[in-house]
Amino acid sequence: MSDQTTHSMAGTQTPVFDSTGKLAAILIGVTAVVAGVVMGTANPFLRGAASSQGSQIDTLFSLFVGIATAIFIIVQGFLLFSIVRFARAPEDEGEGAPLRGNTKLEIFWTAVPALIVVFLAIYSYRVLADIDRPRPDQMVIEVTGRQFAWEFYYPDYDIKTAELHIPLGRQVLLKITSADVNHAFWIPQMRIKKDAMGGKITTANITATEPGVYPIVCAELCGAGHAVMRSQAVVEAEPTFQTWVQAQVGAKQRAVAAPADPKALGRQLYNQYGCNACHKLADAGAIGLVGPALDGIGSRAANVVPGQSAEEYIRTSIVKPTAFIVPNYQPVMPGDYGQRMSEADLNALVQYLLEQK
Amino acid sequence: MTADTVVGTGLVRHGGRKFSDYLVFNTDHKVIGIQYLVLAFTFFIIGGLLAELIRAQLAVPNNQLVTGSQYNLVLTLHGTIMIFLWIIPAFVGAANYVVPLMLGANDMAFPRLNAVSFWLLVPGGLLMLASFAVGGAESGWTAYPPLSVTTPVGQTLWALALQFIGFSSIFGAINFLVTVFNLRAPGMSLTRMPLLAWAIVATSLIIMLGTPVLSGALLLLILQRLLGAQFFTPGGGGNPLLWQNLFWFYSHPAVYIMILPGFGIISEVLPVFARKPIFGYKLIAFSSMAIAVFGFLVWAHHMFTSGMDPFLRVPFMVTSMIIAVPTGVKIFSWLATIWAGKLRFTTSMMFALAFISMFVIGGLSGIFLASVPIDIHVQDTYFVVAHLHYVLFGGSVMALFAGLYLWYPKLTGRMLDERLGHLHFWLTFMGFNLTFFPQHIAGLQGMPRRVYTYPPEFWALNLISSIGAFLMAIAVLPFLYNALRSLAVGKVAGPNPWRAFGLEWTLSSPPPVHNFPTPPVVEGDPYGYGERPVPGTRVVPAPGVAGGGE
Amino acid sequence: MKHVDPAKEALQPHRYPGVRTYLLVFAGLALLTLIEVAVSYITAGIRVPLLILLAALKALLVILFFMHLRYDSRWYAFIFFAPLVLVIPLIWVSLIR
Amino acid sequence: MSETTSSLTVHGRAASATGLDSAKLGMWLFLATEVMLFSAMIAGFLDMRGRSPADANHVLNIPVTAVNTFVLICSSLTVALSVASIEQGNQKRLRTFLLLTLLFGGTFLSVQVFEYTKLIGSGELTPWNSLFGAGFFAVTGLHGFHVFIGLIWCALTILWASQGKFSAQNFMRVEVFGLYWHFVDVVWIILFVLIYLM
Ligand code: HEA
Ligand code: HEA
Ligand code: HEC
Ligand code: CUA
Ligand SMILES: [Cu+2]
Repeated sequence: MSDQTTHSMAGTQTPVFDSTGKLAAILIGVTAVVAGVVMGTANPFLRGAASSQGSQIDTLFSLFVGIATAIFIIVQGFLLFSIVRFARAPEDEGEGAPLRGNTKLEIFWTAVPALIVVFLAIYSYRVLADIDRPRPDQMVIEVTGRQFAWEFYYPDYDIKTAELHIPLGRQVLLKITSADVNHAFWIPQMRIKKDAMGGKITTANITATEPGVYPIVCAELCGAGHAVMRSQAVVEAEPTFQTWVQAQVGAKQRAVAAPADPKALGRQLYNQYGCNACHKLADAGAIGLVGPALDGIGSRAANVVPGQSAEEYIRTSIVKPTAFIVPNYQPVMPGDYGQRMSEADLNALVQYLLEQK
Repeated sequence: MTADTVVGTGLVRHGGRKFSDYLVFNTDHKVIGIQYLVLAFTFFIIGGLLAELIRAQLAVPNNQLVTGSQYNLVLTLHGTIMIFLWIIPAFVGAANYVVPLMLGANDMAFPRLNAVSFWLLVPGGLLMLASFAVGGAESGWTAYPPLSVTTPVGQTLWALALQFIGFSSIFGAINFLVTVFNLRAPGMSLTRMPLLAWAIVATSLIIMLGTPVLSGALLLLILQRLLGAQFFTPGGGGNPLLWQNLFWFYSHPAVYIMILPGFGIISEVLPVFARKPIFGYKLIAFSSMAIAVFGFLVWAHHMFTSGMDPFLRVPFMVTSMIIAVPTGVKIFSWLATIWAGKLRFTTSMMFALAFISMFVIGGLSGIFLASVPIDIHVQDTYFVVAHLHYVLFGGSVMALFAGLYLWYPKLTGRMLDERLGHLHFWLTFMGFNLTFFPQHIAGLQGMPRRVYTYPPEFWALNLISSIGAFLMAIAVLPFLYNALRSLAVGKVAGPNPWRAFGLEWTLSSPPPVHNFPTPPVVEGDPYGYGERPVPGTRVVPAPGVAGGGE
Repeated sequence: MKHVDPAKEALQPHRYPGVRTYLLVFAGLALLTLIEVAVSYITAGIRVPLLILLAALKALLVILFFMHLRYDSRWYAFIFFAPLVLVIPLIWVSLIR
Repeated sequence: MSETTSSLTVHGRAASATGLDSAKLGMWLFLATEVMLFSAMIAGFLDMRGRSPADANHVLNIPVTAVNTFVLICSSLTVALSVASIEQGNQKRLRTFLLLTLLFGGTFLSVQVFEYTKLIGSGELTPWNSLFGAGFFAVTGLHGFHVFIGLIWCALTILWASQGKFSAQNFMRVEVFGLYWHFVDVVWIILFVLIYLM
């Protein structure tokens, strides 16, 4: 190596911070600020929240989008500028400027992100405290997740449903739990999500601000039917909500007294026990995909298992699903319907399915 | 240089190595390094094919390609394989090969333990494949109980596989730490160490302190599954959150296990192709250690929507956001490193530059996630999937490729074809953004993760994503072809094809079996571009400019 | 048998404690165990902190004397005790309901 | 156990840039990982303990376990003495003390196995009938497994000792084994209080 110590280290030395570099730095800075403000204000990604908590989260999110856009532009801007400006000329075998550091610069880019981050944390904390704050007129709804359906219980009215109805503008306190594995209750349009866990009650506040029908989604992997564990939230004005409540209460009383319309009762049970989560059935408006579609089950049930009548087959399929596994399907149907259903409900459901010709 | 390199037709012999040496228990760190890399890459392809299956199923709504439980199995194995059998072992393999060379050591501190670490990975990988074959590991790579105690027997094999992989990691980490501390060549002071060595120290510390906690959690999971102990199930009085705490106590630091070596590699690649010293050496080294320490104090940011005590969310939000500071220091130092350099856009450099660009997107979405109110909305959605691929693919995988293109000549004695390299790069880069950028939006608009089907409104975003995934798979082909073909017909590299500093480049390519016959002389850190001449290379004097020299 | 390199000799300061110290430590450990069992029958509130203190004392005796941490390089002590800093948040957070 | 570069110079170069012995450094690093493992298990155990009735550990036999704890402490002493012996180059006492260690360690483990069979056999405490039982068997079982590994290691060390592999200048393997053994003792010291006495 000693014979090579004499040659030069650099070809044409690259200027470290000339006027072009300065201009670029200023341009990148200005673009970053402008783009940050524009993106933060416009926020094309998340808008139109249907709850007051959601609106606050969206505002916070917009702030993050603005700051992230600015940082993004700064990094990509300097990267691109360097790529264009400092590309090596093909014949240039020299070295770049031997810069090893700059204390002021390094303090600067340690301190500024630190400040930004502290600001973001404080702002986030305030939003969090706000969306967690209970209002005195809260209405409590108990939510239970189970593989693979949601169940809602209104303690004020003693009614149980498979669909969530909430009055517009009134804060609702959801008390969420699970009957089996973990689930997560999520209404995307309201930006609210909370895990459902067995042996534990978690809570979330929702104040709906827009009437409408919004999907309820399970967001925690809970087994084969996780993707179809969905329901919906209906937001309606207080009077409409009260009418709905009365209808539910009435339906419940009628069902106890005498089953009025067996078909309607069947539909209700089908959705109440979460069959809809897994079995498509046009008559009940169900779209589940986990199990076989039950359209026409009444006509084919007699021919599935030799020696079993249609009624026996359907009843066994519900009470002891593993007795016969339909080809190409997984044995994931819950095995505890026998315990969970009253004899009357079971009979009504079997009759209802037998009608599906 | 020593004439270990056998040049001629066919393969460049690896410093006197036979092909069969790579198939058996061998204690040479260079052999073990390549064993790791080949095994890991095999699993990358397996994990990648599983990903393609995921994207095929999700290309259209209501697709019937796989069932719900098959889908869960595929996504669990995809996540687990990519993390535990691709990224982690691939980095270990690369470091195994180059770090002892960079330090001027003749091998790792415990050569036999090193081989044991590798060979523990083999049963781990086989058990993982077995769990796929029998089915049942269907609860995601995070394996939350109670679901993970109700799933069929494959879940137990999955947990056992992770135990093996964990032991492999722990022994490897101890080995790296002792190697870096004790086997440095004379003159190689701590501040002359390559930054990759610093990164490996930080990584090994995390593995050492984190992985045992995962082992403990897995032990409990296995005992619950086999003995019916009720650790995690509320029915028996147990606590599902216990698993989440133990799992994330390991698995958040584990994401830094998967990125710190990448940071180290980038710090090696940029100076070589920018022809400049690394900017801010000490702060980069220090920030790796800071990330290692802080990384242990943020784990509950994965549990913001769980049943954890709500007041804990705030401290964990703050610590999570603080990680942006040391990470930002690295990003800005790298930008300063290429500033005023003489950039050569080799494939290695392209991947390194893309790393900076893509990792920042993933890091920024991480900051969104760290904010509790935002996370309440996006947790367990495709926004998280987008985040994790931007940091893991845009970060870790890009860094790995940058390193592979840099050191391939050292490992094999042959150059890779640069045209194919650029093809690989551009296909990957485009496919990657096409696949994962739309997922941010899908998540924000209401698409949860780990679903085998979705409402039709998300069709467009998912179709783009699936097309991108298809491009990414195609991108792997030129790389595979290039890597295999160049073994035989690539241009002979010579000891130092990139005119780089670093002790590894003072040896023949591939290096002799015993690395350094005489202890190397360490003149300074390996970033002296423009300050000292690169040993063993001839620099054409350029007219009219006074140079440094020694 | 490998020939022992003199350079390696220098690595090992042979300043370990003698048999007498070991026996004293042993006696201390035995005594503390007795005290622990006695304390475990107390019902007052200080029982738990007292027990933890006694256990920590015993552990320290073993670590400092039997494991020579008192006589060896500070690095070993750092390696061994530093993880305990992480253990505190781990246990604390796991126990919060 | 494996031959480490620490017990010799590497290709004519001093083995250590820090002056610390590689094998010993490696062992301490390994013990740090064990600290984390047992801490995780203890965190889990304390959680389960908190969810169990306050008197869940009343089925455990304190006097017997106290004696067993004493036995393990004895084994720690003998290991320490075996290191002290070889430090003086006394091969015979090295072997004697290691054998005593094997004996004490074996006794400890036997008593533990006996306790297990009794608890499970009588159904008083099993891993599946109570949360406390689950935690108890997981944590003490993991510790017992460590004792078991220690016994094998101890037997190997005795074998090496009888082959004359150690001397007053070269006994790092004995010392490293000792570190492991003492650590397992330390773990028990903690567990005894947490599980049996609290
Ligand atoms: C390589 C792996 C890797 C890396 C490096 C990171 C880095 C980060 N991650 Fe990520 N993360 C994952 C892998 C990784 N993550 C994975 C796999 C998951 C999903 C797990 C699962 O399956 O559930 C996940 C999930 C995840 C979550 C949970 C989401 C949820 O489930 O709800 C959170 C929440 O806080 C988070 C945060 C962060 C943060 C704050 C960082 C930070 O370290 C990022 C820091 C970097 C930057 C910020 C960019 C550079 C900095 C600057 C340019 C300076 C200026 C910047 C500012 C001032 C902001 N991550
Ligand atoms: C380093 C980690 C890593 C990497 C590299 C990848 C790579 C990819 N990942 Fe994945 N991914 C994870 C880690 C990773 N992933 C994790 C941790 C999860 C979470 C899991 C969970 O929720 O539990 C996840 C989840 C995940 C999901 C979400 C699933 C869900 O939630 O439902 C999706 C969906 O699109 C996806 C897609 C992809 C794609 C398209 C790639 C592509 O990059 C793949 C590129 C393709 C190839 C590499 C194929 C190459 C093969 C060939 C070309 C064939 C050649 C053939 C022969 C030689 C025989 N990944
Ligand atoms: C977890 C999802 C799931 C839920 C919830 C579920 N099932 Fe099923 N069901 C399945 C699957 C999967 C099969 C096919 C495999 C089998 O036979 O077990 C099936 C099969 C059946 C069959 C036989 C279908 C045929 O085509 O032969 C009937 C009838 C049935 N279910 C009725 C019901 C009823 C009624 C309910 C609600 C009380 C219900 N299921 C709830 C998943 C579910
Ligand atoms: Cu319930 Cu997912
Ligand atoms: Cu994390």
